[in-house]
Amino acid sequence: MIAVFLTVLGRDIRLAVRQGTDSLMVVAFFVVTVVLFPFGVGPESAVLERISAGVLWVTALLASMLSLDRLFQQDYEDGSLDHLTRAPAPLAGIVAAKVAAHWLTTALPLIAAAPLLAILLHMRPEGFAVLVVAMVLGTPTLSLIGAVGAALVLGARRGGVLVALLILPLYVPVLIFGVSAVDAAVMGFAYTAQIKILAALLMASLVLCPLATSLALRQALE
Amino acid sequence: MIAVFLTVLGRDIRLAVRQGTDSLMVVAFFVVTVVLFPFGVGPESAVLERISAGVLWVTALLASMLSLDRLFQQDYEDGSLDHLTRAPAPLAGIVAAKVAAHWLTTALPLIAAAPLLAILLHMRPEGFAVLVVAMVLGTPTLSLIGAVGAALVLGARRGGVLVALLILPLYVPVLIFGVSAVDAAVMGFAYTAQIKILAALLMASLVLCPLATSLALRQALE
Amino acid sequence: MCVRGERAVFANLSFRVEAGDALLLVGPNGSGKSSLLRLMALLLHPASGRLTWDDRSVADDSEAHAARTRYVGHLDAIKPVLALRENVAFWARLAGAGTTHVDAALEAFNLTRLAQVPGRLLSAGQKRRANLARLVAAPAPLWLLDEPTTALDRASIALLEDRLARHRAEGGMVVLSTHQDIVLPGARVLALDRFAPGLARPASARPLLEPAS
Amino acid sequence: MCVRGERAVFANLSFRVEAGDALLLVGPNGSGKSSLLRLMALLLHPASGRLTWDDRSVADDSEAHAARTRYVGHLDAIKPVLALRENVAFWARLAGAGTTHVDAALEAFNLTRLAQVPGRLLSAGQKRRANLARLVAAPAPLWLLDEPTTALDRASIALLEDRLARHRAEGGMVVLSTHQDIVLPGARVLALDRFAPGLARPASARPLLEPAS
Amino acid sequence: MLTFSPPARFLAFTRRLLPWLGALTGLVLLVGLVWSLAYSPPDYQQKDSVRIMYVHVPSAYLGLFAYMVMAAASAVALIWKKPLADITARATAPLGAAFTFLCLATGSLWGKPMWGTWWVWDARLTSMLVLLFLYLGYMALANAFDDRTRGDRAAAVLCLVGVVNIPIIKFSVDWWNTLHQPASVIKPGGPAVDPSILGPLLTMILGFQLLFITLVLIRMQSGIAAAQIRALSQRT
Ligand code: HEM
Ligand SMILES: Nc1ncnc2c1ncn2[C@@H]1O[C@H](COP(=O)(O)OP(=O)(O)OP(=O)(O)O)[C@@H](O)[C@H]1O
Ligand SMILES: Nc1ncnc2c1ncn2[C@@H]1O[C@H](COP(=O)(O)OP(=O)(O)OP(=O)(O)O)[C@@H](O)[C@H]1O
Ligand SMILES: [Mg+2]
Ligand SMILES: [Mg+2]
Repeated sequence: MIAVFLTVLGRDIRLAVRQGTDSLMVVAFFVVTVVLFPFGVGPESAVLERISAGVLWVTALLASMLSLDRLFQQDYEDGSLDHLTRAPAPLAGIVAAKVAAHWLTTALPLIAAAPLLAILLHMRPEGFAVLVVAMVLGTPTLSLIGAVGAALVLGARRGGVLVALLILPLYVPVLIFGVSAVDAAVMGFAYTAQIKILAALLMASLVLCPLATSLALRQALE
Repeated sequence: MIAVFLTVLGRDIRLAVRQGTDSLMVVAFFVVTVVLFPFGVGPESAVLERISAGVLWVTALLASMLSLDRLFQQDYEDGSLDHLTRAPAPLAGIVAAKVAAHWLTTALPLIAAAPLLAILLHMRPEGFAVLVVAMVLGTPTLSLIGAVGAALVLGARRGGVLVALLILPLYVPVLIFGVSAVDAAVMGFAYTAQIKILAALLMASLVLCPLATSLALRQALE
Repeated sequence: MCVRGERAVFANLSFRVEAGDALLLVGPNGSGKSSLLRLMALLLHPASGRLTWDDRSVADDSEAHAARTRYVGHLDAIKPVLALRENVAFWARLAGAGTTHVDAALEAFNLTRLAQVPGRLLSAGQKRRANLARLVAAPAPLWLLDEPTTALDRASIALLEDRLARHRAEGGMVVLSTHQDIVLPGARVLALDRFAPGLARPASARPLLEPAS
Repeated sequence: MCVRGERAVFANLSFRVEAGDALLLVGPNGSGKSSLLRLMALLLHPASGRLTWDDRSVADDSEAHAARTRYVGHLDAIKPVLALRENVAFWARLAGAGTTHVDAALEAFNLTRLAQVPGRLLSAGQKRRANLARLVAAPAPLWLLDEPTTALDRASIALLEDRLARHRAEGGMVVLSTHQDIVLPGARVLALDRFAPGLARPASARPLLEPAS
Repeated sequence: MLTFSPPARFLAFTRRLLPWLGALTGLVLLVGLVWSLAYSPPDYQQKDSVRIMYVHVPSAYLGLFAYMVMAAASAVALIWKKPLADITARATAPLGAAFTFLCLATGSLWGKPMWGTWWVWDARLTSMLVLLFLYLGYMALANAFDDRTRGDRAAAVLCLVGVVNIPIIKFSVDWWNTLHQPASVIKPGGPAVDPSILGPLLTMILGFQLLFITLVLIRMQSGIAAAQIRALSQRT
């Protein structure tokens, strides 16, 4: 079980690193989209500061969703998924390994880029640390929920947009508490409650999502 | 030439209608993403009003980009593109027909949904008409530019997110003038200059983009 | 009975495979060869009827069944950015067999020379051989092979036939579908088109398996 | 000379095809059969050398050349949501031939019964026949066929051979690549592996075309 | 056989030129640095932070210049299909991106003491940021294909599309910024150019220009070598 987990984790990280530009690209999407907002709402720093946490989180949501949309796609198309589901280990463990590899190679760089973008959006420096902590707790939840969606739409013709629909509403709790933690920190209020809720959401999805995902994957192969 | 244009246009519209959910999906992505913003920036109507035009345009940009990313993908994968490039008519015309079909089936519903979302974001009613006009002029430009990107990434390893990095920076002018037309209308200023510029951008891309796209498509088949 | 896309593909089918046996699935396109193999690999579930192994239903312990069968489908599951050996080694490790047999497996399908070549540079036949090498790299008693000779040239088909014979001599079982000719001494033939559910006479009234001609 | 992916595939190749001729391209995987056909269809551009038609370079008027050639590649270009007849009719209209020959084309490849079936329910062989039906639905003098017999059963191959003979009798030309056997009376054979650029002796010194054995 | 045979003369020429060019670059940069850091006067208002300008302005200029070189090379590559042009374009892109990034970074560092913030959405700054994205898009696309020539050509088309768009983006960003004139932002009014500043500045620009040429030539040499290795390794 552990061995299978590590085997799949290692292989997926290796694939991501060899394919090279993938994780960079997700960061690039994140950065470019965030930068679009000043063009949209104008350059006034007061407005930008007010919406900075919201824009960062919404964009992180979109970036996570877009990069997840192909989490199982390649394995499905090249037949690897047939064999992954037939490994002598629970499929949920294999799913967890794939999600972990994906998070390490895409969400982690994204979190590293977040403070820089926060500067561009004139967020007050008090928010930076909490932003990073909230993202470290929130993005794995996004990845886990996204994996369910990615598995559900396997084989669907218009994968990308469909996934968006299925999973964006599920992202809302993460969004709300992620933003409110940062806002509280910026305004000097307590933010531990929000952080705890983010941690609880993570725990819950860690238990439920891999199971739901493995169910969806088996259906996709029928 | 006209006959070929109409043949391709008819076929692509028929494909979109038969595949059914596609255009609904783009609208749904648009709606869901816009609705995320009140969760992200908080429910205060003053803030939402201030950023409404920007959010609507940025989201329209993303929706356009996401749905375009597969404009040529299916035809490329199933071999149709080989035959489309060999039709006895300029490839640029065929590209124009495909873009037109895509715009009719995705951007048009999106424009119809925009005023509704503007209400959700507390935009002042003075902006609605200009928003629709600006979108009618701006979204075809987005589709045309996006088609170039979609053609460029054919066969690339990470289509989805890559196309974003390529074309989002090129979308900036449409975004700026689209937003500023709406803002001007809301504030009671003249907005004809912006509308004229949007029209000029559309003309320019109508001439250049199909050519660039057909160049990129021929390269993709080599 | 097997239902795909709301349409019954075959029904009233019943057979058993003993140690050392080979079963050849034939029939025109769409008769359900691939479906039957995926059923046996537990990638599909029968609409009715059941699969047993040593008289116990395999659905009860699907992990154990997965461990004792190897499935080779139409798709080769070769990652373009991994070297050929890395590809085979990953599948061997995942099947719990470790990497001890990997080099022997590459040797068996004449792939040693290509071990370090990344998957994307392999031709269709080379990929197929890498897929088949998994059979040797992670041994299992029952092989389920769906048109394994696709894209293989004559020499490679001979290597495969050789492996099949050796596997059966060691008590292994093979179920194999094909449109092409393949040498499988003593294999029984199952013509799936006889079990299409639209047929007037119940298909089970006919002889089920016949010796290969 | 033809260069693919920074690598020369064949060079020093020269041949001509007359009305009524058939040219059979053979050679192992990767020898450049598909590349040559795509070159002739103007989907690829030669790194050096040129293609002529009636002594005029085809690159000068690529639209006219596209109109007088039909290309059948590995991919069938069948849309899953369109009925088989809609698929064929679209390609016929696009080629400028209208839809007058469509029904005859379906008949020719025994597809009339499937005319209203959507593409996604077709088997591989049926899709391939629909792809071939374009040849009849939109007539053109030169047919470029890349392994047209893939996925076809014997009866369908016979239908294709029949069509090929009729096309040549009417003065049409055929260039065809294959790994399988196909009956093409009087066809000349071009073995592409002889023109791989690595060869020591200049390939053009050898006999270029030889009658089919 | 080699499908890529670079003009032998080009290789021989650069091989002879490079040591001299490298030495000259080092010399000019050294003079420029010493002059600008030690001998040019500090600004009466900005103190020593004005010295950032001697890196900031040359890198801004080269960030723009490199895109023009890349675009010219892309046009040549598309029209005349010269492999050397593809190699030039690929060699230029990371350098242009690096100079653009350097301009942004130094400007940002300068902005903190001058404007009290790392970043403002000023028109010139913003269009420089978009230029950086265009570079990144170019590089991502060029490397997104298994087949290298395919990446070359797709990137060349993108680069030319970008050339058409850069003036439009620049113009629209100017418009955007003047429309929403922000109150809090101090415009980067250029200090009156005094000869004591102009001298070291021009020297540094020349030094950066030479550095750019040297680096492009080095990168082209290694690009040619890589193409030859690929051609050899695929012969088997
Ligand atoms: C991230 C921030 C900044 C960026 C992206 C930036 C960008 C640029 C660019 C692109 C140029 C070149 C213009 C040309 O060659 O046509 C330039 C020149 C210049 N910048 Fe900046 N800049 C930034 C911050 C600053 C700051 C903080 C100052 C100082 C107050 C400054 C002062 C100058 C001066 C004096 C010049 C040269 C004179 C001129 O052309 O006006 N810049 N900058
Ligand atoms: N994923 C699927 N969904 C719905 N129907 C399917 C699916 N896959 C196959 N079918 C249908 O099931 C039937 C049996 O298909 P199967 O692939 O098992 O046939 P086969 O004997 O393997 O044919 P071939 O010789 O082409 O490999 C066919 O009619 C096919 O159209
Ligand atoms: N798109 C491509 N990019 C780069 N190289 C390619 C591409 N397509 C084919 N090649 C290479 O060109 C060579 C010739 O390929 P081609 O497909 O023409 O061979 P073929 O004779 O048709 O082989 P097969 O019998 O497998 O169909 C092969 O070495 C192949 O690897
Ligand atoms: Mg099958
Ligand atoms: Mg071929």
